[in-house]
Amino acid sequence: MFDTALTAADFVFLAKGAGVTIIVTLISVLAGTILGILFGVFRYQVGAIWAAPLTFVLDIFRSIPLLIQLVLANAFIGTILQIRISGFTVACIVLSMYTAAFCSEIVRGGIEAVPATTRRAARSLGMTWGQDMREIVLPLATRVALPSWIGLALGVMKDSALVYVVQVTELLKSTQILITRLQEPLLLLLICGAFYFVISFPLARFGGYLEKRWSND
Amino acid sequence: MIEIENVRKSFGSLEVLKGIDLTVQKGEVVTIIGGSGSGKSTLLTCINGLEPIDSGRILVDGTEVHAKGTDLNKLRRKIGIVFQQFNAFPHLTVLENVTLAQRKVLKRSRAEAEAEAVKQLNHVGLGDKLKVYPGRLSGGQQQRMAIARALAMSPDYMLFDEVTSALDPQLVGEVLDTLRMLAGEGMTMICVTHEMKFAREVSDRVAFFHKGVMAEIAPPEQLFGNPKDTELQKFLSATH
Amino acid sequence: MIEIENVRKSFGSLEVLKGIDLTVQKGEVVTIIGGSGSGKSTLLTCINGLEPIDSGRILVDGTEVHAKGTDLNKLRRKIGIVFQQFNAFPHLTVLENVTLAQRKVLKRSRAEAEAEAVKQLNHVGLGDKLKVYPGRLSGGQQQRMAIARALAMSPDYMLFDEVTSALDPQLVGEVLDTLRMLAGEGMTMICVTHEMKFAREVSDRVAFFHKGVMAEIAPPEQLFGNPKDTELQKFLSATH
Amino acid sequence: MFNYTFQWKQALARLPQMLDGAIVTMQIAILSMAIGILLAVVLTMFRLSGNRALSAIAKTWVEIARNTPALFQIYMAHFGLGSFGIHLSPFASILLGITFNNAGYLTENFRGALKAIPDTQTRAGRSLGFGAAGAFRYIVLPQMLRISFLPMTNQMVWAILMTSLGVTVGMNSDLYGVTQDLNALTFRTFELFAVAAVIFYLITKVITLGARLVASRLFRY
Amino acid sequence: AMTAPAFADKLDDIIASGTLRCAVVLDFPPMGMRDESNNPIGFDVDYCNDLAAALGVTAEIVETPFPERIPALMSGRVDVGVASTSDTLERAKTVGMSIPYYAFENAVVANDKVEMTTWEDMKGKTVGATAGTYEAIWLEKQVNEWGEGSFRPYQTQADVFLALSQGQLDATVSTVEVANANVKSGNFPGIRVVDKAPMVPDYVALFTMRNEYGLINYLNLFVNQQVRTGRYAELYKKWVGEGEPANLAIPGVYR
Ligand SMILES: Nc1ncnc2c1ncn2[C@@H]1O[C@H](COP(=O)(O)OP(=O)(O)OP(=O)(O)O)[C@@H](O)[C@H]1O
Ligand SMILES: Nc1ncnc2c1ncn2[C@@H]1O[C@H](COP(=O)(O)OP(=O)(O)OP(=O)(O)O)[C@@H](O)[C@H]1O
Ligand SMILES: [Mg+2]
Ligand SMILES: [Mg+2]
Repeated sequence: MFDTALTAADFVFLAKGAGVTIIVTLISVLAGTILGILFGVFRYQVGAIWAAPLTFVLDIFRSIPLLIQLVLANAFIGTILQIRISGFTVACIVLSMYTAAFCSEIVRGGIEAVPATTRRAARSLGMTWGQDMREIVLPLATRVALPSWIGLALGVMKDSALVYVVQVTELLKSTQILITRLQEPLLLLLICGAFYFVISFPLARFGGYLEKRWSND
Repeated sequence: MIEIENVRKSFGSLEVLKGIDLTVQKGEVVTIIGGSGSGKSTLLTCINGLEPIDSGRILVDGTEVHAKGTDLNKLRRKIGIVFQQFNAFPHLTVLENVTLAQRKVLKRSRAEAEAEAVKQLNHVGLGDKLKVYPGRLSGGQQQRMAIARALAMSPDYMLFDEVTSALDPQLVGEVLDTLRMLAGEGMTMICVTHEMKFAREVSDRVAFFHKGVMAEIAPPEQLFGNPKDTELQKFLSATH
Repeated sequence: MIEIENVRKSFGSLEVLKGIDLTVQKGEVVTIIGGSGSGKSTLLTCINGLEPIDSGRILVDGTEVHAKGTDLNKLRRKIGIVFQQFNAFPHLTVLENVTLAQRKVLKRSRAEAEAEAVKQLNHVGLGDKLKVYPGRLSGGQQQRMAIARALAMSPDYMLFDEVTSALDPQLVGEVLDTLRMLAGEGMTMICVTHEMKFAREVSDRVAFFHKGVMAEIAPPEQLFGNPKDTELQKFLSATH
Repeated sequence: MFNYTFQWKQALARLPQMLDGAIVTMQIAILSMAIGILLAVVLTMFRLSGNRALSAIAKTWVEIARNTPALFQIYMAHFGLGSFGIHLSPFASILLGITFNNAGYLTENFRGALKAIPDTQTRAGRSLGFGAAGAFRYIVLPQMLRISFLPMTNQMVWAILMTSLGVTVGMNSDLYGVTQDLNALTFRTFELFAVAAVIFYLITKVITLGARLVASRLFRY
Repeated sequence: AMTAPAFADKLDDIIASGTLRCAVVLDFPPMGMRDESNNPIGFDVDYCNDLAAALGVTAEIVETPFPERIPALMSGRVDVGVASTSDTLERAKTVGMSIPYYAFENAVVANDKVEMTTWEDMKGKTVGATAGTYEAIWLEKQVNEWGEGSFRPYQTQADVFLALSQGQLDATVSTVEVANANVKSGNFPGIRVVDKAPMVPDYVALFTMRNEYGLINYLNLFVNQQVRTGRYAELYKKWVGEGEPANLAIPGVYR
């Protein structure tokens, strides 16, 4: 169907881009999730009023376009603070904060879904706050939060397509580079879209499955 | 010995406990009765330090619960408490529910904890449900599991907060039987309950709460047979 | 007149109606009793064509419900039905609940529809709840609203499917009173119910369903006083 | 403190142009939501129709919209369709891309909302003589929209944020496009984009608060 | 990581770090592009390599789309821009420009299906160019003056030609070199060069931070040396073709 000039080397090039997409996603989701859990627990623990400054800051990450966040962070770190770091690092920092902002909402929702009475019971048995968090809240909140978290992780993977603005050559950028050279936009775009789809679709389905399974008991 | 001395407690502007005095001796069974919102549950959660108090003091075996330096987690091991809502940990099997705190709080080995758990679960008649998740249990079974879970911590005192109110009528009996058994074994207990027959039967003393005040306290024959407080008279006649 | 002739109906491999024959005359009140799963609800939903049937036929005023050319939407206007679950439309006020179908289905003007709605709502005793959303009503009020909603379509027949089973005991009476009133006014009705006293009181005939078969049908005195079918005898002794 | 001189005046002098851009951004978001909701309702009906082909269309749409980057979808709307000789202006391309995305996500939301509406509601409607369409239109749809109102608000915020991707298809009249243009002229990257960020933030806040207000007036039950 | 204090001389930094990071636009043939194995090549790439060699360091090519060139510099992602950057006075307020190292003439390129013989036929058409470039700024101003037709900036030169080839654009203005290279390559069927654009030649400069006088001085001398040694002509021949490279000196004025 397609008469193409695409070579094996080009596929390697695309695969590298895909690799960058995956690495950026993994780093950001990992860091963002850890931060998100800390922020989420903190916000839950200190209450809405004391958490307001943090809530406000996190809300900013959810309220302005990622593209602008990247440009601004890049300009701020490089131009104003004059710190020499790679675009890859900037991309990971911004995406991590972005992930953390959404993740803290998910975490807070998950914790709130654990009935206060269950936690009381745990404390009554002499468990410390930390033990209660680890043994009771964590497993129960995870059930509520995991499906949303999977959705978030996939969202971050898709949004990582924007890190091209800080000179990171991820999958979509690699595709554009090949389009520049080969001028086969349709074929290349389809390959690129298919890649995202192949990663995202099964995981999204898995999330849906978990949601269904856990909402039944 | 639990000593409650002039305890006051408010939620915001609502004064829920208005100076409660009560001493429970080792081996004694005290039941608390009273209308909804009279402060019964609040008192229990103050005793094991889940709620702070505004003034007065509570001593458990001489330790002041709300004093600054008190290790509440340690204190709570002494005091088992079972609530109205079934507070099973839904992600753990019955056996795990009962071993968790033993292992994490008392640092018992798994084997030790399981042996104790099996013993207590047999005690409350759940010896055949070890590997089951609480979701599969009836309300009465869940409550008995909660009792076993508290007993496995080898507490010196047990507090029961209307453990049968959320149960279907046919399941109430099995839980009350468990409480009777404990009382018979000499456990020191404070039971909040609406089951007058049960209160009459097991209690050494019965306390009547009304609007944050302990309006009357007496042995059951006297309290039920010859109530002095007018509110108590109303309460008793309404519940019959 | 509703004529049900040898109706059979299966869900998958489960035969739920095994050849039902029943004729309901204008003005007649027929109640259906029987165990859970005996096919009572299914029969009602077949009568107004919500469910297809496998064989036999159902005629309403001579029109065959499941025939190809039948305009079911038109037919259903003749047949009011009220279900066990409260089917109030939660996004509409009580008044809007009762006017919606009048306006959109019968193409009545708003004024006309509202006049009819107010009349019917007064009839069932909800004249003061016009602007309220159903979420604010008790179950009994919701059921009476559903009855008014069906009546506002000026149906010739009313089908009631255990309209009191999901109600708290103290609310059952108000709904049954409404049904009694309707029966007294000469409405043709088929009522599925578990309320034996009610069935005995209002019915012209009572039918007993058992496992998809109409095991017995007779006037209430006879059916309750002198049941012939052994299953019916068992059923009646269990419900007393 | 910083070895950098801020020149906020330069950025603020361009504020009127940026606000014009913000209006275009709002237009795109609002249009893409309005059309997206209509399409999502249609796709939802496709799913419910029981017709294999129709529900396959709906499913494919939803899965592609949800499982590929929005940037990709917008790029496809312009250059992908361009390969077939279908030429959309930048405005149309970004609108199509975001609408496609909105419709996909909203359809999924609607599906969840429908699950929450008991099937007995439809039955009750049908029993009153409504046809299938009438029952859906008057009874199910309003309840569905109410349940999905919060997710719809979120999607609206997404739509606003997604307009920033228009630059990849030659859009230069929206807020991000205008900002980028100004940046090419003056190179005051930080100042300009900071101002744009503030505008974006305010827009999204106005939308969320407005939605809450609307919801409290619209849904009194 | 933080390698150097912020106010050390950049020239020293580069020499100390052993790498020269150049911002290069890689969808701008023949100045910057990629070979079959997707490695960067082109006039600007060689120019950067030459500069690195002169400095005694290794070159690192950082691909930057046109709109991201200056942000890349400002954020410290690159040391020098070798990116066909027009030396406008507006930009010089923010970055420091060397003397010109190349000069472009611009050409009007049109889709074959569009009737067009002179540059003025662009009036009323849908035209586009690469966002943030000299010719884009000129063309947008032109369209605004005409008051009809529309202007679309795309993020990359490739997107512009893709749009032109697909017929989404009627015409574009790009440097003669790029126009010829793209028409010749056959990658973009259905386009042709129509006319020269009546712009002042587009002098392009190397650029770095505004306050890096040491480095700017070095760059100026380097450009001068490239011309002097004939390397400029050599590179022109290698990448652009036969003929004379543009004169970088402007008669009648010092710089
Ligand atoms: N955490 C809380 N915050 C605010 N008010 C509370 C809280 N817990 C209890 N209250 C209020 O304190 C009062 C006493 O509550 P408490 O639960 O002790 O009553 P009770 O005697 O146990 O009643 P019941 O028989 O209904 O369980 C009630 O009015 C209740 O609303
Ligand atoms: N839509 C359906 N799909 C499959 N099976 C069904 C369906 N509706 C009803 N059934 C089955 O048909 C049988 C008869 O159901 P029906 O609701 O008519 O009983 P019923 O006499 O009304 O019982 P109840 O008193 O519990 O309401 C039951 O076994 C039920 O599970
Ligand atoms: Mg209580
Ligand atoms: Mg039924």
